[in-house]
Amino acid sequence: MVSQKTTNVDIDRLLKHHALMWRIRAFEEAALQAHTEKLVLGAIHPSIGQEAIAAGVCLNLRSDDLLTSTHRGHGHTLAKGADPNQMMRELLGREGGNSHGKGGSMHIADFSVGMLGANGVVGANIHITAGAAHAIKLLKSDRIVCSIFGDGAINRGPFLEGLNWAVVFNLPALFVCEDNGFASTTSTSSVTGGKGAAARAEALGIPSLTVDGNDLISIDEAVRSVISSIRAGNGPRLLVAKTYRLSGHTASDPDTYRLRSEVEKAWESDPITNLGGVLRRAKVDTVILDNHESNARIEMAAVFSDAKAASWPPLSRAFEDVQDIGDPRQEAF
Amino acid sequence: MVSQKTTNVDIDRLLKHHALMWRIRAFEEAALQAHTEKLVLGAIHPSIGQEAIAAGVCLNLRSDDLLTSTHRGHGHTLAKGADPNQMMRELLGREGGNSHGKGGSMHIADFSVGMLGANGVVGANIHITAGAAHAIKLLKSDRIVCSIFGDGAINRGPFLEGLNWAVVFNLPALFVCEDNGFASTTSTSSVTGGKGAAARAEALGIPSLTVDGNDLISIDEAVRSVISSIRAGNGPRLLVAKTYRLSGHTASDPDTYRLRSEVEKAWESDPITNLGGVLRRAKVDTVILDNHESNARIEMAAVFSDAKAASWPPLSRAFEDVQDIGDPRQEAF
Amino acid sequence: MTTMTYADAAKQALTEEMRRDPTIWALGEDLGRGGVFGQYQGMAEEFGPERIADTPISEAAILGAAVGAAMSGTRPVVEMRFADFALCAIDELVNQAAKARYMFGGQTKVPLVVREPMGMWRSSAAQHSQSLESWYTHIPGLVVVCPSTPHDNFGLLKSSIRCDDPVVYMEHKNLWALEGAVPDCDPIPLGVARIARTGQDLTIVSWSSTCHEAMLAAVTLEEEGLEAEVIDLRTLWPWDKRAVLDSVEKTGRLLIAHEAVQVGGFGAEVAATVADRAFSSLRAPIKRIGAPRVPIPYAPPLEDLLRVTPERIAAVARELTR
Amino acid sequence: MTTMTYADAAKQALTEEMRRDPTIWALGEDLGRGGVFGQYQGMAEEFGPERIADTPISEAAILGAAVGAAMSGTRPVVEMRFADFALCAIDELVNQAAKARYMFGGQTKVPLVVREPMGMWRSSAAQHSQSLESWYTHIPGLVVVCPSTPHDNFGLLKSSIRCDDPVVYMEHKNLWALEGAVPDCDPIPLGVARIARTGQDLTIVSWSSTCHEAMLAAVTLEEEGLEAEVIDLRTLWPWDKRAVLDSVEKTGRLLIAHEAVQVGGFGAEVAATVADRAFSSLRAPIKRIGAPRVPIPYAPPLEDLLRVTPERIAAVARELTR
Ligand SMILES: Cc1ncc(C[n+]2csc(CCOP(=O)(O)OP(=O)(O)O)c2C)c(N)n1
Ligand SMILES: Cc1ncc(C[n+]2csc(CCOP(=O)(O)OP(=O)(O)O)c2C)c(N)n1
Ligand SMILES: [Mg+2]
Ligand SMILES: [Mg+2]
Repeated sequence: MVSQKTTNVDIDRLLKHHALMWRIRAFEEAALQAHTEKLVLGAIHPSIGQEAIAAGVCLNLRSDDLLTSTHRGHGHTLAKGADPNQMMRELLGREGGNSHGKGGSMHIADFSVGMLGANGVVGANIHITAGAAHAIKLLKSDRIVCSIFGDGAINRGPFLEGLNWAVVFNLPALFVCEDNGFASTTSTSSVTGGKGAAARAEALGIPSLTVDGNDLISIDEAVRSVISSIRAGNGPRLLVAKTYRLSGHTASDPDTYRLRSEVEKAWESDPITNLGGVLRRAKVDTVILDNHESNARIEMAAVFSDAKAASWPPLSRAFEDVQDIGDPRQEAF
Repeated sequence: MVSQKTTNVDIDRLLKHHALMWRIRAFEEAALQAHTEKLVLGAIHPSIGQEAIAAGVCLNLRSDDLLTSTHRGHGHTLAKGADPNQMMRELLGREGGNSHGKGGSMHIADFSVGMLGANGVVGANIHITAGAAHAIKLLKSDRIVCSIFGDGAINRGPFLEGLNWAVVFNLPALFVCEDNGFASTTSTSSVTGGKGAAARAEALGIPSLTVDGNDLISIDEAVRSVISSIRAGNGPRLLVAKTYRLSGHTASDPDTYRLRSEVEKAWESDPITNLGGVLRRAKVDTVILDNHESNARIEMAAVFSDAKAASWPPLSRAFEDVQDIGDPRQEAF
Repeated sequence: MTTMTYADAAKQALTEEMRRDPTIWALGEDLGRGGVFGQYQGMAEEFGPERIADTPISEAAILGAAVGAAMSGTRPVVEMRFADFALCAIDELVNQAAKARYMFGGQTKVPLVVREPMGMWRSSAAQHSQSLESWYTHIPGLVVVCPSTPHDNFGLLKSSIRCDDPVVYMEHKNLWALEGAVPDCDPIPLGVARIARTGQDLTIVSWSSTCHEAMLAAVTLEEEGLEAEVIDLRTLWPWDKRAVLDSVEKTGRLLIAHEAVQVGGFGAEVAATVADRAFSSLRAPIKRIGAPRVPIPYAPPLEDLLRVTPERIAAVARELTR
Repeated sequence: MTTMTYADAAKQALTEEMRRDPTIWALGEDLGRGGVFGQYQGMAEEFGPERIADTPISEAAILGAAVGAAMSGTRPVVEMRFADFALCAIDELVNQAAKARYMFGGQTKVPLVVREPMGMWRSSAAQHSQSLESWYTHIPGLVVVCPSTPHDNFGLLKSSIRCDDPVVYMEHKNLWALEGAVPDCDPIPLGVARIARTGQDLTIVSWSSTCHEAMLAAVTLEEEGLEAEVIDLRTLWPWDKRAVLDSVEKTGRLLIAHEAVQVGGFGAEVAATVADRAFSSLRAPIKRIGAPRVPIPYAPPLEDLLRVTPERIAAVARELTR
């Protein structure tokens, strides 16, 4: 399924994507390492194998566009422009994390780059997206809001209610379904009626497009065209990106529900390798490509060291930012 | 939109439907009267204009088939075989009501005829239907479960979650959407994305059929064929019945959101008149048809008198049937 | 100073706030035609359908969208129609609205008001009659308001709209038509109780509709020579502990009356707080009066059996002071 | 008598019940592969995918379907994975399951068990750590169970499955691996507390995981010469008032400890009940220890700050008996 379309593509653009994908990969590997070292004690959901979606979607968003994500949100957040130092500190629960270590991996967020948060509740970000897009419309801004969620999320009510909402109010929302075939240990095809996300969105009046989520070039093109339609005021769109989760569901998932051979086979369509191949065939110097990998690893190793060395948040943080009225610093009981 | 298909139809069958529709109409009128007389103080949602759906669906159900309904459930309940005396007593909150006056109109139910309850929460009956059908399948029975809901309900999560559930588990469920164009004072087309219930169900993998809900003959035929498919184990089906609510949303609805001319026009497609016309054209003696009306009115007048004369439930009822463990008769506080 | 109904007082407050701040908007089912209780009557005409937004029957999306909209520069006022329907949107309210500011370490705030008309309303039965205010007091991040008079509904709704936190705003359905004076006043601060009546002999704490029953009971008790102090909490989180503790220190006797189910009701929190912090002032057991742990029945006589009436309140007050 | 973990004890109970009664079935996400905490490990192999049913991620449908299935001749055991996700299914639990029997005047019953793994579990943060048991105690129709030991998890789950009412069954995630003796025993009756330890000087009431902290506190206190009576409520509705009142009548002092947010927690109900019915026995203020009204933070040191520890319990106990 490797895209052969190298004509008309902007090599610099692809290189940017390639570098970003490596940064995501290296970030996830560092996060897994942190879990192994018991520096992260909660759940980590790595996005290894799905980096083309994060890159292809987020590099097409403006920095003032908004984004919401799921439990598997590191890649999206990084791609939207968040600082990996802050992110890794957040994962390790340290001061200097985006949320002072109060949210952690499942709630990774960086509002300064328009990333309104990962979410621990499958599907919950869909409504938040609809609402953010609603606000944007009320405020007559030309920003758009993107929501990324998994193929498991399309069986929850918000998929219907939130997408319907976006149609009814003709909102500037881009919905992206990362269809990796699984919801935790369950094959989504076994729990999903009909033809899946695209068909459901169409029935709700949302035009949708299905692309190979491991082919950065296809995603990049699809997202670009879809976003320009959304920004032009044509209402919401859905993009379904077919992919495969190369790692376990969480860092501690023994992953016994998939055949090893299936996973190994899937590695052959690793989106980073795919894009690397395209670039190589386009005669990009291999050193540049290799540097993306090594630079990313160097960067994320430093990020990891920084986070390890960072201090815990001061205990007073526990009582901050709950609410103004009825603030627990005045009355916690 | 009056059906002209009188060939091949069983006149006796149509007469049964005609009589039932009149009984529903007369019941609703009595209920409205009860509301006017302040004998019913809570909300009443009359189904005047939608009787063909209740009759066409429920007369095709076996008495051991199950049914769930909405806030607008009197007609469905009566059509499923409930005793109008008990129903009217329930509406008036009297002893001898189906639920001893504890549920009232919005929770009308008669489990003895397989009517598992109206529901005060729009869409909530969809999940209950899926579950009842699931139980039936587990128990290897050949019964089916039917769920009737409005066009407003298709914008709530249960429409997606419950229908998907029925597909995934291949359940014997018949979903019926009474598409009367309104949800309370709101035109449903203004709050519904896409092409509505049928398209959404299809996208979930449920074949659906749209019929003129004011044409008893069409409904009757459609339901019959659909039910035989469901009973044969072919999984869930959706029927969309286009209709119009001739009365207000509730008994106290001033109905200012619809043009009088629109409502008057709609009376011309009154489903009872429609069927009456068919029967007249089929040379059925007009006296028989008129008797349906007058008998229904006589019956429901008696039903109303009976309910008026009935006593209140004994106060002890308030504390009954809450739960076994932690029963408020032992500990209410 | 004008006399208006509880419903109109809220409409007046919302209207004034919407005129003041163009980022405020209201959303819910049937708002365009005034809302089911007429609380929005005429507002769509003034503010247009964008700011008085008619929504699909999608409670979860209504509340969830409000969260996203509140995080993105607007101040939504959400109409849930009946508090009972908010149960279709609890993830959105409790897991999202209440926690977002904290989980994101203060990167955002969620300034929204959720209007949840509560309580018994003749023959509305089990799914349209609940009083679940105590649930929300248990959720960090939420402010909980239960006004009992037109004046309070005006002033507290204003404060709630101006508040940067998610506020669960529970109007009692039985009070819509209640008339009362609404002075041209500033917003009423959240978290401050109203001493509805002063007295030396016992303290009656209440909120929402039940305050009126407590006041009636106090009149009866006065005729019998008992002076009850009646405190209307108005806000349940934060609640005015100082007002209650001061009163109990004076009277030595506490009775809490509310419409909600007594078990797990907010009366328990008031009682437990006083049993801790004003223990030495107590001269009698703390009494609570709430509904038995029974769903609300439909038939009027059964429904009435569950009500907290002035008679029940007065009877327990007598018992307490005997 | 066998030693097993809290998780296995529940599995054993469910397995035995499913062998006994073919109408019992379990449903939830990922159950076929044993469930997220392994509580169903191997059960799909014995009972097949129809009775250990893998569902879509549709909490509302899971619970709502269970209501329909419970009304139609089966006894569903619903797995919610984390108590927090049950917030996606509150209408189904509170408006439907809890009220159906009553609204329909006893025409039906809703025999279902909702398993809601609760509580803090290292760095799970605000949406995966909540303890909302007090909510359910407030809802007529629901039974609420919070087992703290493998033995209780075995015996109480059996009783819950046999119960004809909807039962909210809250296992604590931190206890899954706890080992303990499970005698070959009959189901343990719902509503009966366990006196975990007898003592004369004060009463500590607790449930779920916090019981273990209370027991540790009691050991410390004993070394200091203070004899605490520790009561594990086990069931919160109905709760064993008699056991608590008897104990307080003996000790004159009450401390309630629970992991949930203290404001609006079930500790308030216990305190309020005692402040009413055992007032004259009380020799000191009633104390509660729960979490501050703060969402659960992710960072371990912040998370720990919110915990109810043996030290906190012992400190308050000392204060109480001073
Ligand atoms: C409402 C809800 N139910 C269940 C879960 C537990 N859970 C976390 S991730 C997950 C699977 C999600 O699958 P999908 O949406 O396909 O995303 P993926 O993990 O494949 O990226 C589940 C069931 C949850 N977080 N929220
Ligand atoms: C969850 C929920 N939201 C709102 C309501 C209030 N309500 C009662 S009936 C109704 C309109 C329902 O419209 P539809 O489903 O089309 O049924 P119809 O009344 O037309 O028969 C609404 C909004 C409710 N009962 N439940
Ligand atoms: Mg997936
Ligand atoms: Mg309708």
